Amino acid sequence: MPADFLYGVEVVLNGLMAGVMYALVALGFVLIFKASGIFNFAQGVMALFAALTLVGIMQGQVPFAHLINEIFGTEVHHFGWEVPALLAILLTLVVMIALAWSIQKFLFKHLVGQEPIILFMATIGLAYFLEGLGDLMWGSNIKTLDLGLPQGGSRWIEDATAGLGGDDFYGFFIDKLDLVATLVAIVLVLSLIAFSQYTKHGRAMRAVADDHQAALSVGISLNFIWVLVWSLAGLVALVAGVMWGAKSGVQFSLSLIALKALPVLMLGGFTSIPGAIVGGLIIGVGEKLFEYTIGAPFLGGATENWFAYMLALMFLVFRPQGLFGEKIIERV
Amino acid sequence: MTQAAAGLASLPALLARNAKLYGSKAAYREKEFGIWQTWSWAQALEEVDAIAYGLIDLGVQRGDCVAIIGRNRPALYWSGIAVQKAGGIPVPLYQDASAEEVAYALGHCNARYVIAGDQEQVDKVSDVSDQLPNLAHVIYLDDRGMRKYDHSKLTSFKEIQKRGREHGDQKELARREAELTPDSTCVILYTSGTTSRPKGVVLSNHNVIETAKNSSEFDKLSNKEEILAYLPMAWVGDYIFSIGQALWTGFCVNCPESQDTMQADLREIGPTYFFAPPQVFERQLTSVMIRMEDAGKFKKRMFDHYMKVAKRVGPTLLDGGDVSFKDKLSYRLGKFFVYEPLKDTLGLRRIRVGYTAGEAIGPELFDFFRSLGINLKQLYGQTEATVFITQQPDGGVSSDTVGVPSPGVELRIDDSGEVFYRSPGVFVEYLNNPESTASTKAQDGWVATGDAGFIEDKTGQLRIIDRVKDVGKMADGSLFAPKYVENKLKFYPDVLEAVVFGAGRDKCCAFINIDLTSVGNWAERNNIAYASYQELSQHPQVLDIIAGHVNEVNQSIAEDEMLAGCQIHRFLVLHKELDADDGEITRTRKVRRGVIEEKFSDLVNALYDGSDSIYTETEVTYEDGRKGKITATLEIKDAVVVTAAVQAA
Amino acid sequence: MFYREAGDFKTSYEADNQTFPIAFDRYRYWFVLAVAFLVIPFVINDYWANALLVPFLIYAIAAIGLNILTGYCGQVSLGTGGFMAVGAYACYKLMTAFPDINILFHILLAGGITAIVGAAFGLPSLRIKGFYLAVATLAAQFFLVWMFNKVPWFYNNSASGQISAPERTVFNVPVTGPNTEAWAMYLVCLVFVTLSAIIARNMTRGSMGRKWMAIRDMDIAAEIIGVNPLRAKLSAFAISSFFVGISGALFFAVYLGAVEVGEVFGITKSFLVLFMIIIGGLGTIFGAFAGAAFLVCLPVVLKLIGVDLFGWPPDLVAHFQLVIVGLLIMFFLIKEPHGFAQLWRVAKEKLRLWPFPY
Amino acid sequence: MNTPVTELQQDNADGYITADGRKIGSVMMDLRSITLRFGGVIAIQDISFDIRQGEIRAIIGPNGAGKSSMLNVISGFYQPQQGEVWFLGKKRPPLKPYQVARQGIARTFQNIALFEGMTVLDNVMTGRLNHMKTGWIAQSIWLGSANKEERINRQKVEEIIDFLEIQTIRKTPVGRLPYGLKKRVELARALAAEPDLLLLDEPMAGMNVEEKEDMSRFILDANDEYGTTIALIEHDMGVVMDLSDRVVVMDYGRKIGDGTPDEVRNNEEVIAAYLGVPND
Repeated sequence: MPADFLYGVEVVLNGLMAGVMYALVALGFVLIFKASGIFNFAQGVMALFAALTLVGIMQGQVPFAHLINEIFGTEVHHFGWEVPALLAILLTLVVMIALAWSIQKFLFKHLVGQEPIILFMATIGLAYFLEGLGDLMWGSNIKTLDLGLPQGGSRWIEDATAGLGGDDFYGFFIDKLDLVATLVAIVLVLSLIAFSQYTKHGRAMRAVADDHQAALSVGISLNFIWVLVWSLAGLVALVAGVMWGAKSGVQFSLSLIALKALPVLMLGGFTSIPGAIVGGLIIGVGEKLFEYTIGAPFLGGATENWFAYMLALMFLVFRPQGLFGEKIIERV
Repeated sequence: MTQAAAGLASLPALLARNAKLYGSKAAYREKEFGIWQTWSWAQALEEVDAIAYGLIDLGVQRGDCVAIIGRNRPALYWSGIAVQKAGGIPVPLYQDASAEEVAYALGHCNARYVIAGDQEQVDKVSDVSDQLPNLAHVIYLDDRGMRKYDHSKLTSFKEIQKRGREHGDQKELARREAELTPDSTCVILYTSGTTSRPKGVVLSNHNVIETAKNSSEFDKLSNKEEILAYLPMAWVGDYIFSIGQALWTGFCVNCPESQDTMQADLREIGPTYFFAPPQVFERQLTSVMIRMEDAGKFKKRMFDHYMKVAKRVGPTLLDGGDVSFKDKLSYRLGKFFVYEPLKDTLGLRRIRVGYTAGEAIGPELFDFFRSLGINLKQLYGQTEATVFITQQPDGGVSSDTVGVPSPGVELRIDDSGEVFYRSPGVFVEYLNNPESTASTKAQDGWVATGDAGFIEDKTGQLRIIDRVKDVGKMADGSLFAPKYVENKLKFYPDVLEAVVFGAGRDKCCAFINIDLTSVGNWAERNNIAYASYQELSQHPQVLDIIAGHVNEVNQSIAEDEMLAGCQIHRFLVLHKELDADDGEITRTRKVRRGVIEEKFSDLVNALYDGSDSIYTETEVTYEDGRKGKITATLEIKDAVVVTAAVQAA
Repeated sequence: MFYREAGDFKTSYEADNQTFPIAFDRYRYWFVLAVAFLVIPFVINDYWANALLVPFLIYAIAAIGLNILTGYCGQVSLGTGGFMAVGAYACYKLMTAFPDINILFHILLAGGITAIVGAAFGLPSLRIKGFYLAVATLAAQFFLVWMFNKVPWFYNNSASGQISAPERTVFNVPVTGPNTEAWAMYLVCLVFVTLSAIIARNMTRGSMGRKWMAIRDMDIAAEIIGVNPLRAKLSAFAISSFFVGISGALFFAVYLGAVEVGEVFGITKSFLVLFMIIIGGLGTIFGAFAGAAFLVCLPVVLKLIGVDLFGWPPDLVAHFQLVIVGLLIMFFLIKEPHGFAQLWRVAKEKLRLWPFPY
Repeated sequence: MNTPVTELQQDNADGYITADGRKIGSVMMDLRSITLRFGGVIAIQDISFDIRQGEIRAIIGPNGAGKSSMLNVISGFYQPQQGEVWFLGKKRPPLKPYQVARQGIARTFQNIALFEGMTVLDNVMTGRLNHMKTGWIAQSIWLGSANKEERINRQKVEEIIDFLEIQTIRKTPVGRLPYGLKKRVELARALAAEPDLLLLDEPMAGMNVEEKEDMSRFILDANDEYGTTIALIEHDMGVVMDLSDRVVVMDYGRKIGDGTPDEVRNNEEVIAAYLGVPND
């Protein structure tokens, strides 16, 4: 097989793995949007916040150290202990759930019945708040997140596939971390679907998504469901944060993965879980391929920044209802 | 004739003068299509001419009476002038008059033409047209809904003006205008007779122009004034203000969009010269109080505080009196925080001169508006005098007198206490009614007002007690002045009307009408439920409140030796509002004592035979003219009467 | 303080639908203008100009622009930053290409070019609605920024990849370039703001504005009474972008002087301007100003308190700023979703009826 | 029944005089065997009828009879799969709703479709949009032309405001108005367009007797004063019979009756369709 084709395949594989990550983040959006009609722009920052918190806990940082030191002139930084990864993750999860609860209690409870645009703006405000809060608590310096996940290219795959091409093909280079991430993501996606399909709360969630009034009338507590979805979104954010954090360090840019998820949503629709997944994969593959075939050679690279959007845009212009939406019939 | 010399013999002459002097200045405005449509004096002249030509073209002859009926609109004011210009005689009628009343007036002056405001008025006229053989043609102003009517004796105002503009006969019009003299009839106004059928008061150009001139000078009115013309056009007051004085001084007459937008339009225009009968101020005060009820704590406290201040020092300051610096200061603050904004929202902020007349005004009411810094004054007048008999000069104002004789007016009080006057405004005659003309107007020009009163020594101002014929004697021969007592009662917002009986009897008793707005509001705030006016009127708590008022009135009457006998011993609250449609009061809301006394004779007897409640049936007329019966059992209450002994003690 | 409206009546439709029908408001408006033009230029100094006034004025223009699109026509856009960049780069190219044409024309032209670009990116709005459109406009944001980064022609191949404004003068007074004086900067922006506000107001009170609002309130009904949706939306995009472009040009040429597109016109700009119109009040010109003023002053005030008062390190204050901005936005959305404009409207109603409650 | 144009011209000649002496003119809108489907559902099945100049034409029928769909076809909101729409003697090509509006067809909606964010005045002014032509430059600097145009159209609008007696709410945001008034404002907006043909979709739905009387009066006056041709859907039989000159009766997407109120009243099929549902 010709080498460039195989490299192309490699690109596709990488694209798929990236796509899974996108899908994961997109899922965070979809969960909340379905259940509460809120377009949660803060999803990305939540991921950042989660990662920051995780690192902080693991390294036993003192929250708000800067602030405290500034105000009381102290010099506290660390408690001087280290927390094992798993426990830290659990603690972080608790934090995220607490966060979800307070978001519902202090913000959206007061915004019930507002127009979507207002809710959207509120989440942008929330994004600002969380970003600032994260920095205040843990400092804004770049942190490395080491959960002892395997790093670096996978020799095994490389050797295994080297034979496929000619001499100038050294086999697929695939980062172990990506593999792990992909696996985790897949697991999480599947379990989320399973949750919403087969558990009581999951069904309640879908009921709310379909019709608030009806859900209320059968005695489902909207408030609880909303806290639930925000918590799930927190979980998704945590996982996404961990994976990206582990890959490229925990820093502000991490929050930008949210922007990655938006075109996915346009493609797959704000309310469709399968849409989010398929959309994610399409975007992932699409942008990697485009960059590989056109972007890097002819356009000076870095086309990932916008290609996904253009793709989604083009797509929507010809199919406004998105991938899985059914045709909209306008009535007077 | 002074104006004859000045070439101002008639209203058309005045109009011509204004068109020359003030040409482009605003003369008339009307709120229509969302903005104040405006006509300059020059335009007004053009419009009037168009109408006059049109009328002549239509066949109006010298001396023809042309009735004008509708709400206040520039076109109708112009018509008034145009008719005279065309040699006819304008006869404005009350727009809320019933068909019969209209029929009577039209028949009495045997009008040949009618200029009607809208479909409603046209219908009214056509309903009775069969009783009016001489009625030649009807002109309507608002052509909404008129399309389907038979137009053989019906023409639209626009059409008339169009014809006038197209083929108006210049010479003829010029000739007719030239014939107008100060003595030619200017207008015929029908007085709403309290007792008898309405009389047609004939006023000459001389009457109108002279009084307009004198009164304008009395208050230094300039052509900068803005007035809101909202009172019935058939009422002499409106005629003098919106036509007489407007033409004389050349100020601007503004007509509201409709009855129910009057308040809003009042605010927009913000008149500088304002006239209103007490009821209008009454209504405004009530609405102020009601609206403030719902205001926030802070606002309410501030309002109450500064209203106290105003009550204390306001009137004094208005009369140029002097008060302590502290008071002056807090009045200033009050002015900034309350009075000015309040006046502004009511539309009274720009008032330079304001008058109230038609009836006595309550001291609280009167002082409330004066304390805000509104130069509100009283005047005393009647149709026969072209309004002005006495009026209060700036600085010489009080609520219980009606002022000094207007310029050019002589006053005389005969020993029976009746007030007589002689003035340039004295009317020519009652139309086709020589005997009542003779009975009211003596050869030497002195006219009997039919009111009893006296000149207050300290102020030199006239003070009216009551109608002479109503000032009767009680059984024990003491003086009986019901109106005087009734007014005192009516000064309470809760009391809409009161009728006191006692002529030739041993004691006074009264009917009382509660004011639904005020009492109803009170009920609401004390969440007292009521299904009907009747139920509310008989509610025990309401009766107690009224009783309280009656007692207070008795107190104040008792202070006056002459009238102490008029204290109310027993009273009842009527189960229905006295209504012009039932002929119980006149269109200008004057009580028809006689009618009431015999209509409710059973109640009157009950008052005197000591029974403490009475069942009664009453016939009422609904707005749509249908008649019906209402029944009720009325409770009769005893009032506390202050005896002379107590007084002495 | 309290309104005086008695005697303030209208005798013509012109008078009735003028921008400030109430005389009292009119006086206030003239007063503000007078102060802005006749007083401030003489007292202004660099700090006030750079920290507050100039950014305020420029953001006000951008906010007016976005408000036309989002507030009046109901099309949410997150591409403001990108369009500002278009304005900036267009202005840069024009300045450098035609040095001897007056800068003011360049700025206007830059607006025009942005209008075209904006209209182009507005095309999808016919098929795409609501959030989908909002996200779609992000495409503009990212694509444009990327393009200005990657295509050397736009920054005349300068090594740094930045663009920096050469000196240009108006009446021989430098208004761009390093030795521009504060008052000159201020006046240029002020003129543009005033014109923008007046033009925007005129457009929104006429038939155009009604078309936009009709589309915003109920697009189907609008179409059935004869509004061509495509033209209405595109015109909104174009005109909105025109103002945004002008603000971008001013931001680059007059205010900053040198620009690195990624950090100056990044997505945060888009959000900032969006916040301005939301907090200020959608669908009002006043809102654009109020919002701009608020969000320009806020960080300055915070910095004053944090750095100069408490003596904290700037980065800490910066973090705080994020937190507080976030909180304020959320607080506002909860307390008054219709922004300052609504607060003002309510207050005004109260003052007009004073002392009555209704 | 595809009548050739020639036959239509003959039509133009006649017309009729109503009981109250109004002259009804030639055919203005001619709908020829219209069929409309949504996917499998047939909303309208081969329906033909005409609307004459100056007449008040009612379309009645039980719920789901396809009345509103019919109105939507006329106003160009739906494109029928089969059939022709002839307007003012010409065959109408498939048009967008706004193009139909510009041909002089205005309408109101069953569930009010006002612009909640604007005042009554602005809402009615939107009705004039098709009469306002000044370009954006003129508007942006409020040149004489824009100003003049605004004034002229405002005058027109004010006449209609006066005609429908909504002066007092002129500057009120429609959001605050009660239902009955909203309906009236919507009518005002439609009338402001000075349409040749006015479509009213249940103008009296959900009104009390008084409001219905007012509305009927306005409809008659509009037809009378402005000579507007009116096609209306209404449930209230009494109202329809009083108002309309001719009535089309639909049931399950088919036409089951067409003629004067009396004719329709005595039509068995109609009676059948309405048995059990006298007033709805």
